[in-house]
Order: sequence, then C-alpha cells, then structure tokens
Amino acid sequence: MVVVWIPSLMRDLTGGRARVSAPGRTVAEVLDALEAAYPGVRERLCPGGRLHPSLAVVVDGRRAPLGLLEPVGEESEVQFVPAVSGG
Amino acid sequence: MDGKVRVQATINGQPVEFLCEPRQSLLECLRDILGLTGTKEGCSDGNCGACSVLLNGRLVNSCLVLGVEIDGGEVTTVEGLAGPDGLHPLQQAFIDHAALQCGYCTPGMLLAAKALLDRDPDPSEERIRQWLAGNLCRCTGYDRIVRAVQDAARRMRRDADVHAEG
Amino acid sequence: MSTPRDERKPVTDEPVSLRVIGTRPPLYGAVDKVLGRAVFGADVSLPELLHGKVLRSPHAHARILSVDTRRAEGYPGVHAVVTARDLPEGAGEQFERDNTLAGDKVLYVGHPIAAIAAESPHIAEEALALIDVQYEVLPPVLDVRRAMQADAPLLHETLRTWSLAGQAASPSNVAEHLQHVKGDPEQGFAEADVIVERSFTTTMVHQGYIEPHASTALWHPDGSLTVWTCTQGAFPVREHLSSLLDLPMARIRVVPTEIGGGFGGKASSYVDVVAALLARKAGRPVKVVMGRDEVLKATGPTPGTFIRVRMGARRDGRIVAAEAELCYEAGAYPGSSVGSGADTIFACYDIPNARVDGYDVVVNKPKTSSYRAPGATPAVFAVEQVVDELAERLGIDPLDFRLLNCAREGTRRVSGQPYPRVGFAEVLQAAKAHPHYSAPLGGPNRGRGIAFGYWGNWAGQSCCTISVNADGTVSLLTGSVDVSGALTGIAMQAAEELGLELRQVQARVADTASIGYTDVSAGSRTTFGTGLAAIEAARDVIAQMRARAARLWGVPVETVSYDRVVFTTSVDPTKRLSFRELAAQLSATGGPVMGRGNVDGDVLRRGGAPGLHIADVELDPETGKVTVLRYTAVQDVGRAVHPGNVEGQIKGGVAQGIGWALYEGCFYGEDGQLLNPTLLDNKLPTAMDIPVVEPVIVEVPDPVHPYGVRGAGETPIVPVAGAIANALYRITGRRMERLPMTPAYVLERMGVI
Amino acid sequence: MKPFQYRAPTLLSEALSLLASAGQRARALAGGTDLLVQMRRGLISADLIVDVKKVFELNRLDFDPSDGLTIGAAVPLCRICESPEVARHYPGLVDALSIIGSVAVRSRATVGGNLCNAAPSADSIPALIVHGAICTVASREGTRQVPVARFCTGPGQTVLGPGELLVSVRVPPPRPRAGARYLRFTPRHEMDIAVVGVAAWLELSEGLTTIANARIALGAVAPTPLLAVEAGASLVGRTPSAAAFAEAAALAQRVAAPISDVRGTAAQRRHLVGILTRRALEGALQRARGAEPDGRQG
Repeated sequence: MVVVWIPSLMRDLTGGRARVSAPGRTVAEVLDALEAAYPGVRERLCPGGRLHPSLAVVVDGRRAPLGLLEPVGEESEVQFVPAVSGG
Repeated sequence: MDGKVRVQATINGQPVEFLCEPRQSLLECLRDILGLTGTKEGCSDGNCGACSVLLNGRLVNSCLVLGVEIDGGEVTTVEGLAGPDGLHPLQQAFIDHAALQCGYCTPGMLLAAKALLDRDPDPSEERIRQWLAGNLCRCTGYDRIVRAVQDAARRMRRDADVHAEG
Repeated sequence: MSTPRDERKPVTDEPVSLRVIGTRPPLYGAVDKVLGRAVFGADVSLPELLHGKVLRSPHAHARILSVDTRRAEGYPGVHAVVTARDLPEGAGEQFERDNTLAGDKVLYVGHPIAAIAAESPHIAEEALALIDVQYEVLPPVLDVRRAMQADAPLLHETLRTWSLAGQAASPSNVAEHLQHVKGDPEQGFAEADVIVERSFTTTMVHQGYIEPHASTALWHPDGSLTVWTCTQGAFPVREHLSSLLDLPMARIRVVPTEIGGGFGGKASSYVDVVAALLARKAGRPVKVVMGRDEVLKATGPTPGTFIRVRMGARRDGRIVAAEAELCYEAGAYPGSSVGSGADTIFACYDIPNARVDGYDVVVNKPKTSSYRAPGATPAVFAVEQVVDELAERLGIDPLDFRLLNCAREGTRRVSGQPYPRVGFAEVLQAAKAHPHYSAPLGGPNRGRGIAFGYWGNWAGQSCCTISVNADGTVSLLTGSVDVSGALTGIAMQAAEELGLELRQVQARVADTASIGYTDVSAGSRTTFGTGLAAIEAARDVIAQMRARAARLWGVPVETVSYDRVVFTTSVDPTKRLSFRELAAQLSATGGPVMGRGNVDGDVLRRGGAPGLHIADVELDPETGKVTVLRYTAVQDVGRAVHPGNVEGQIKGGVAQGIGWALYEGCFYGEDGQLLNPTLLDNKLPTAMDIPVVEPVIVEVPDPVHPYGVRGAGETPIVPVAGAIANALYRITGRRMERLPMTPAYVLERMGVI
Repeated sequence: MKPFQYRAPTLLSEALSLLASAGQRARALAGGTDLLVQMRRGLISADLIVDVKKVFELNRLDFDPSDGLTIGAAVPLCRICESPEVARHYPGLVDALSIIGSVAVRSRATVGGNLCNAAPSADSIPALIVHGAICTVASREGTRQVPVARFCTGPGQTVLGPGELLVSVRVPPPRPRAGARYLRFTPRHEMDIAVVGVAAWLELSEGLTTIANARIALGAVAPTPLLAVEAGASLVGRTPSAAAFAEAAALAQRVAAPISDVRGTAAQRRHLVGILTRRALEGALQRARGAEPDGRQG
C-alpha cells in the first residue's frame, strides 16, 4: 500500500488524518483509490482535472516529473509540495 | 528631421566625422551612429558608470555629454584599449582575476581604471575603491576588480621601468 | 545509445582524480567582454531598423476607457502603433496578455498600454505623448496586509482564493493560501520552555541588473519570426511568443544575446511580444530598449513581505515547535515566491512540530518575479533572528544551538519531503572552526552576527550536443544561457568525461532553432542540470567512438574501453588509439559522431546548498550608518566544478544581500507612484560599501550527480540580511524587524529619533 | 528630449545675446550633469542650448592672496579640486566639491551648474556660503554681484532673470586662524546625495583662545541651502568647546525645516543637523588651528 501524506488543508476530508494508505501502481491510480475512500480529494488537488500548477508531486523524496503518471512502488510514499523554480 | 550638426573628433586614435542631432548624447553617437557598441547604457542619468569613456583624457559618463560637445575633442572607448600587440594590461588582468562575470559593467570599469592609472601609477586599495565607486557592478562584489587594477598597475609600472632602462 | 537514465553511478566520498573539474580556467567569452565585442541585447542592429518605445500607465489602478492613437500614427517618422487590440484574439493566457499590453485595466504605475515604432527613439518618445488615453482612476492598494482585508480595493473582480481547502466564494486579492502542518504544533509549543514570536516587514527589492531589457524582432517574408533578446531562458521566451502571437514554435527563432545580469529578473519576458507586434505592423525590424526608470517601475522585483514567526525550544536546546505566517506581494498578477519562501523558512532545521501558512497577495505594483533564491531571503531574515533570540534566552552559543537543531539526512521538511544527503552539519562545523568566528572585534560599536540559510536546487530540463571534429577537438552546444560562467562549468564536465583539456572543447549557447528544449538558467540548476546533459552527451560520444574502434579493429564493441586517455581492446593489448587518433578515422569508419544529452534533472532526488554566514559590522551610533567590516560565507556546494566561479557567485550573492539588507528598496507613495525610479535613490552598493567577502567552500557531494555537483549560485544571498541584523542586535540590543535596515530605521529602533 | 539648437560661443557678449534673444526658451550648458538629466525627464525643455564652456570669463580659475579665488562658472570640479592653491587655502571647499557625484561626474560638473541647479541638497552651496562667496552675474545690460547665500530662491529656483548668466564665483581670500569643514550624511559611503549637509567656518581670535567669527550653513533641510545665522552668532566670543558647539548645533536644528521624503525622514534630518554641525565645527576648529581633521565623511 502506498502512503500518501495528506496536506493539512485537506485533512477535513480524511477525518483529520495526516497520512493515508491506498493501493495503486501510479499516482493517478492512488488518487482514484483515495477519491473512493475520501470523496473530494481529487477535485481539491486537481481543480479542472489537472494538478494545480503551484503543486509538485514527490514520490519517495524525488520530485516526480511525470506528475500523476509517475509510477509508485509497493512501499512508496507520496507528498505534495510547492512547485519551485528559481531566480 | 534635419537640424543635424557635423562633428569632427578623434576616436580611439582615428579621425572621425559624423552627423548628429544636438539632442543625441555622445553615448548614442558612439553606439547608434559610429557602431561602437562596446560602451553600454545602464541608466542614462549618470548613476551607474556603464557608459564611461575618456574625453580629452578625463573619465566622463558619455550619456551626460552631447555628441556636438566633442567637436575637436579626443575620445577613448573600450574598443581603443587593446593595441596591435594584444590586450591592454588592465584587460588581461580583468581576465586573469575573473574581475567580471556578466561583463556589462566591464567596459566602463576598464576606462575608469585606465583614467586612474594614467594619473596614479600606484594607487592604494582605498583610492581604487573611491575612484571606482561611480561604476556599479551587480555580479562580482568588486574585490576581484580591485585586485585586477592593482595587478595591472604593478605590471604597467614594471613595463614602464623596463622601458625606462631599455 | 546513452547509458539508461537510472544507472547513474553514485559518487563515493573519496575524491576521484580529476583533471579538469576543480581547476580555474578563464571563462568562455571573457576576451570578447573585455574588448567590448560581446553582443548584449541593445547591441543588436539590423538594416532598416526602427526603434520602439512603450507608453506606460501614470496611474497605479485605473480602468482604461479609451485609447486614441490616431494623432501618434500620423506623426512624421512613426511607422507603427500597437495596443492590446493588436494581440491575436484569445491567444495566450489572459494575465500574460494583460501584462504585455493592458486590456481594460492598468494595475501598476508603468503598466504597458501601447507602443510605437519610429525612425529614432527620440521620435518614438515624442509620439508617445500624442496617444490619448482616458482613465477612470481607482483607489490603489499597496500594503500586502491591507490588500488581504475584505474591504480592500479589488484588483481582479474574478480572482478567488485557491487553496487545498477548495475555492473561496467571494472575490479577493489573496490568490492562494498554502499551508503545511507537520506533527502537532500546539503540543510542541506546550512542551517549550522558551517561546519567541516576532513580526517582520520587508520592502520590495529590484534585482538591479545593470543591463536594461532589450529585444529586437524581425519578421521574414515566409511569416516566420526571429527575436534577439537578453534573457535567462530563450525557450520560455519562445513559448511566450508562440502563445501570445498564436504562432507555431517552429516559426519562431529566439536568439539569446549575452546577458548583462538577470538574477531571476530576466527569466520573464517584457518587451519581446511588443517588439514582434511592432515589427509585424511596420513591416521592418524593431528594437525596443527599456530605460532604467521603466526597468525599476515595470519589471518584476522580488516581493515585499510581512512575516510572523513563532518558535519554541526546550531548556535542553531542542527546538520543539515553529509557526510562520508569510504574506508575499505578488504584484499586479498572482504568482509570488511565497511557495518557495514557505518551503525554505524552516528548511535548515529538524523541527518535529511546525505549521507554515503562506499567502500570495496581489497589490498595485509590478508583477513580481524571481530574485536569487526567490522568497528565501526575507523568510531567513525573520527566522534567523528568532533562532538567535532563542539561543540567547537559553544561554547556548548561537552556532552550537544551530548544530543541535540542524537538519540531517532523512529529516522531513514541513512539507513532509525527506532530505537526501546535505552538508548542513558540515557547514556549521566548518564555520565554527573558521578563525573569523572567534576573532576579536577590535573596537567599540561593533558586532558579529551569524545566519543559516538554505536553497533547494531546481534541476529542470536541458539539452546538449557534442560533435567530434576530425582533429580530435569537440564542439559543444547547449540551450542554457551563459549566466555568469555556467557555460564554462558545463564544458568542464564534458571535457572531464571525454578526457580532453578544456581548450579542446568549443562551447556555445544555441538559439531555439539549433538545440532541444532547455529550461531557463535559474534556480541554481544550470551547472548541475545542463552539466548532466553534457555528461550524457559525452558518454554518448564515447559509446559511438568505442563502436568505431571496434569496427576498425574488427573486435566486438564490448571488448573496447576508454580510460579517458586511450581506447583499448581486451582482445589485443597492442591496439591503442588516443581520442585524437580515433577522431581522425571517423570519416573512414562511418562518418561524423555527434553525442546527444537530453535530461530531466528532476528525476533525481536532489539536495540543495546550505550556507552559514558570519558578518562583522560597525555602527555609527550618532547617525545610524552601518559599515560591513568583515564577511565570511561558508557553503556546501557538493563539488566546485570551477572554484573561481563558485567563489564569484558567493561574493556576488553576498554583495546583493548587503544591498538588500542596508540600502535597497522599491518605495511607493500612497498614490502608487514609485518614489525612487533611479539608481541614485534605489541605492545599489558601490565599491566603497562591500568588504572583501571570504568564501569558504565545503564539498559534501550530492550523490545523484556523477561529480557530486550541487547548485551554488543562489544560497549566497539568503543569510546576509539575517547575519547583519543579528550583528546589529549585538550592538544595539534591538532586533531589526524591517528591511532595509536604513540609518533612519536603526536610529528609530535605538530610540534616538 | 525635444530637439533644440546648439551654439558654443567663445565671447561672453555672444553668449549673452543668444540667451537674451531666446529668453525663457534658452538654457546655458556647462557640465550638463544636471541639465541633461532633467531635460531627458521632460522637467526642463529648451529650444536653444548655449554651451558656455568656451567663454573665457567662465573658464577662469585663479587665486590671488588679496583678491581670493575666482572660479569660472564653467570650470569642471575636477580642475578645481586638483588646484594646489585651492587645496591649500580652501580645504573646506574641496571637502564639498570632491564628493559631488562620481569621478566621471566631477570631470564635467561645475560650481556654476551646482548653483544654477539650486538643489536644496547641493553640496557646493553650503560650503560657498560659509566662505562668504559672491556670484558675478552678467547680462547684456551689465553685471551684478549676488552673495551665494541669496543666490538660490527655492528648489531649482535662483535670482537669475531672463538673459542673465552666472559668470563666476569669487571666494574671499583665506583669513589667518580660520578654517572650514563640510560634511554630509549619505547611506552609502560614496556616490550618493546628501540627506543632510553642513558647512562650518570658524575664525579664531589673535591668541587662538576664542572664536572671532563663525558661519554655519545647512543643506537639504530647507527649500534652499540655509545660512544658520543665530547658530553662527552664538559662537562669537566664546571659547571653542564641546558645550559651545552643542549649543550652536541646537540652534542650527531649530532653524532647519526638513521634510520627509524617500531619502530621509524629517526627524532623522533634524537629528543629523545636530550631529553634523558639531562634527563640522570640530573639523573647522582643527583647520583653524592648522591641523587636518580626520577624513571620515558624515
């Protein structure tokens, strides 16, 4: 099961839980599983279907360039962090 | 738009003649009329030094001089520093000491340093910093520029002594 | 072809014997720069060239009722006048269009409204005065907290606050609210023996590059477009042009000129589309060069901020809880650096319980853009003073207190993301061992302050090609604009891989028609990210050369190897070819060899670069004037490819940090006018204001880069304001809660005026 | 910048008739480091620019022990500061002229330009005032003398009428046992504009024990550079002391009428008037006693 770190402003949907496990082979599949268990999660993260531009997906500590398509392993952990560029 | 004035001057040792409007600055004449784009514009109000050139041996901001004012005068720009036998010692020192990064302030910095060394062949660090205070640099933090000027001064003094003995 | 992406060999700690990396060769392009031959943005000239000037709003907030350009169009010497109406219908993102040429509203003084192309810049300027614009002036809002209030004037009627809690209902100036919560902050603060809370206000600051923006556009008879522009990223400019002009990218060629400083400010495009519109309408090439006042009024400075920080620690010196609220000015359109500010504020520390709230707030000022570690400097200015105060209240040496609490491998940031290997502790230990930390101050009214800052590294995408020439030299092309020596650092990594000396490597920056997509040179990514692409391209060359040797010797390619000196085959030890010798055989063994590297650096678990700075300052207690006497900057750079460049980045970043700390700011009047649109009153530090900065390089290799490289260019600016503030505290006994720390402010904090 | 005609007369009479013919639409150009900046910003516009750098009377720089120093209005600051006589007899003047703008600016900028630009924060004017300098103004109708203390009438405003030209400034000969000092406060250590400027001039009595005469002038704290009359008068007859200087400083603070702007707050300026007046008086005292004050600027 993949461990997903729930951003604080979304914990109203997960009963206050900061970490949630869900099955899936890609981030998108995990999100689908989360949506089933905690309705509203997908729309929060992906208003209008695409990951919000100010967010980046991190899988096992690595920013995932494929975003939602990024494959995840059995024991992977997923976080959503600010998309950073630079100056 | 007529009302142009004929200007004759010596630029980097070459006699030059050009037409310009009285309102065109020396900086504009050098860059847009004479194609000498080595001199740069950073502010056009005398606050950054990027447009520094020598006019009759004096360091000036070419954005605050009118083209018509140099009639009969002598101008040295960065394009006039290197000689037939290679880079000016200041140019070589700036490379050796990595005294530039983006290089936009470098032409003005080189002319300011030349004006200083023409007057004082062995300036103190304090004097160099005070003299170069009118030339802003945003990349280097200045100290490598100061080192390069000191090093060039040493080389030029040595060459002058060799020349004197020879 | 090239080695599969994920088999990067990790760098072991003991130093590999390197021949090129670690040396200090002169930089590519340096000779042309000292000769005045380097071509910067405004140096481009073409036959039939016209000159463009932009009409900018005199109001900070107004509705545009009408724009009448007829008189200007008739003015002798004018060839074209454009307004927002000239932007192709519905092309590109609305905010981008509006900030290129204002639609129905102007949102800051300097907002572009129209532009004119004429025979000379003077004629264009005169004709600007003939454009009649009717405004309905609206009240501006300039202070970030005022803008957040419900009754504040609204910049965008359609803007709703977005957050992960969902979309807000009513319109607001707050474009986004982000929040991170780690552990249980309430519980953490309950455990704390000492709690410090302070609020800080920092002024908007401009990057201060000496070269104003300049762009030259030329349309070709076949309807394609070439643009020469001084930018940190030619490809993002191409995307911007393609989007707003509704033109396929293959019909656009963006040629990056030399760049006279950018520091993040030239990662955005301001006059490229305007030049293109004017050139198309006039049927002649057009060059638009910004004046310094336009640069200061209308290009993206870094946000002004309001930051509240509260931290708690136990008597044993452990920080147990931290809380921060960051309100950042986005300027006229959403998109400040509050995200990276929130990501960086507690980045140096291992804090079990933390909450960070960030607000991206539009105000009637120019749209902000990046400035060297965007968002980090104000955040670290705030947190490093609170950390300093905690250490003092607990009676612990400030460096030891930071060592006790610094992040380590595996530490989770407030966002939950775990750290890979980063030299936080190594930097602190190196600083502690440095003579400066314990040297006597040597006089009255002097103080020493330290500050700890971090900048994560963005990797981004890069392309690089390397062609082998018949004489054994190689020609390298990359899309990364050469910001301050990065091109040399990239070429050095290729030379190392190829076993060549740097002077055998010709390296050039390619335009967008000559290389694959390469992200902007920013985010401390270029030497790292494009270096990876250069390494991949070099390994691709070696693979192809091994195949040619195999063909020459009639042996299986697996038996051929290259030890960066000679190609050999295990089949017959007498067969040996140097790179140069094999290169001479290429045409006879199958034709030219070209290696290719295209990389997405983000695939790698990247660590960033921490820095600990030590600042000695002297204060004139009667006038409040501050002089920086001595400055030491210790930083983990992973591996210094070109130590001279890394030291140059540290010296330059500290110099900008000193300007930010003591002298600089974009100061606005109540009516939204910029009060200091010149370099006289927007005071960049001069050669008399910056001491000799001593860089101390610490090398804790980043495991994901073959040579351990980290991004190093941005961290140097981050701790400076905090270090100077902590030094001033030791003299005045007062914490500095505002930037810039002008003489007047210091006197006020001391209660003298 | 609007187009204009350019003339560079060599005769004063020619310059004066050119200026008179175009009236308000003509401007004299000396160094240009203020004039060209303001024309470029549209704050000043002219149809005729009269370059006065070739007119003999405006290019004089001569010192005479009895007449004093005559500075032509078109003499560049660098030439003045490099003159050994000026350095020896008027170090208080060099304090001010040697820090205006930058090296490049001082190659072109002139005392005449600084006076005609009449910025409240001008560095040369307070120093000229305490030296008792007098302006020589010419027009086709003739010439007149105007003390520098009365030359400026408001920010950017002077007594010059249409067709009038500032020809030169005469600085009285140096008096024995007298010394002057100019200090200004700027956030940066160089290349900056005065938040406050203070010039002080002291003349000691025969026995060097008391102050025979004193003048204090302030910059950037009123619409024009300001002679602080009471502050100077308060020192006459007193023994030079910290207390006396503090009293004079307080009087100077009272006459100052500073504003708040992007360069400084009124409270800061009022405070700085006190600090710089005291320091300038101490420097003037050292020079009156034949010593050199420490080089540190305000």
